[in-house]
Amino acid sequence: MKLKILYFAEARRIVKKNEEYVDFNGNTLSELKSTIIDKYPKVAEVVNSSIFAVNLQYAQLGSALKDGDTVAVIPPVEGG
Amino acid sequence: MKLKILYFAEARRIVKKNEEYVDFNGNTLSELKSTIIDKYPKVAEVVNSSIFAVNLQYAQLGSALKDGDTVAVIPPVEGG
Amino acid sequence: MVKIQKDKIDIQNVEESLKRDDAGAIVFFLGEPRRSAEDGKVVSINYTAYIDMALKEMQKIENDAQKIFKVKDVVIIHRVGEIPLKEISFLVAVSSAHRDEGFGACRWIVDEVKAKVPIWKEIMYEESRNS
Amino acid sequence: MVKIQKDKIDIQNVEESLKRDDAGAIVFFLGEPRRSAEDGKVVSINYTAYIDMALKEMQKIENDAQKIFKVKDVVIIHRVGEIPLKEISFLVAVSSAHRDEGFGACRWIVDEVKAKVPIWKEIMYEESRNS
Repeated sequence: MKLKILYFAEARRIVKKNEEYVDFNGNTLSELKSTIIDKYPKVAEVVNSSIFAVNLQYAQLGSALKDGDTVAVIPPVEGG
Repeated sequence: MKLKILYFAEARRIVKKNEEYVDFNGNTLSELKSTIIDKYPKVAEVVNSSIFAVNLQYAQLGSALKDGDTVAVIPPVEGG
Repeated sequence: MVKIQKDKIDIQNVEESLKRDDAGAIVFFLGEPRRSAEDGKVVSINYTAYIDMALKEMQKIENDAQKIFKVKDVVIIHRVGEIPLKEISFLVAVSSAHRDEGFGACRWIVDEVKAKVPIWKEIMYEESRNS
Repeated sequence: MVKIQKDKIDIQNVEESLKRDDAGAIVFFLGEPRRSAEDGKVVSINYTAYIDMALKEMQKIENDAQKIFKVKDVVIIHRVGEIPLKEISFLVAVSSAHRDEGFGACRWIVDEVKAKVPIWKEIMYEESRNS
């Protein structure tokens, strides 16, 4: 399936891109997380402390992904 | 002794004056309170629910007064 | 800073006066005359004060708040005179390093002013206007 | 009303928008970048956001606050971009009939926004300016 991945804050600074499209062969958010860490080993720490949103909704790691989903890597938020 | 008495809010509306000077023969605030009620029977209810300030300080009924004091009759406050 | 005034309260002005490099939070309370169902046709509220003593009590409350909550700056303003509905009659503003003490102090000051400062209101109804 | 903006926040404007006959209390929280001793020479904070989602989360918080606290109007504004010290980066304003629910809701909203809305800050130091 084709997914769009969005990077924010520290994840963006390490990966050095705001977003990218990926071909993903797994099923769950958890598998996608591993894929990201494999691709960018330096981002592992940030990704491990991040939560994820799928199509603008916070999502659990067990969630199933589907073609066309937009997945955001959300490091600990710091608004205010 | 000569005292200055200030009236506020409901007390002012009943007594129909903002302030007055009185010759007072007693000693304590409690006695002054009775003097005021004797002079203006209609203000009794308001004076009984009021507190008093002597020279800008809240004061107990037992406080002794002295010549030249300014006594304020302070009905329940309603600021804000 | 404590003040009793007839003029409208300029909150932008108050906010500017509170800004400090080391303050991260400002909490404001604004009180306005309120029209509630049981009140009937309220058009305004007329506030009177024992001004000298009100200022003294307000200053005491400011000092106590600074001691208790360790906040940075405090502004307390109360208006007197006839205040139409929707205009601010009472303002408390507190700047602090963190929001905890800001919220705590602002709430405490509002309660203290309402309980202790010699200010009174007289509700002006639509009828009383025409009489 | 929720908003994410680059422009300065006009609190007078926000206050006007909240006025209602039946509201007696308005509580504001204003957050500003803070210079603390341990931070060194902070000159500004650069805020970034996942804007679409931040707006959605802010709207959810507003709706929840209205349900939980029965307040009248809520305004939540967060700025993005580089914010100098002493400028407001974050505003929450709540109008309500009484001060209890106003203070409760404002505090709750501030905490929720800080915990849940995807906004991040990068502290800009004096050196990083020149590098």
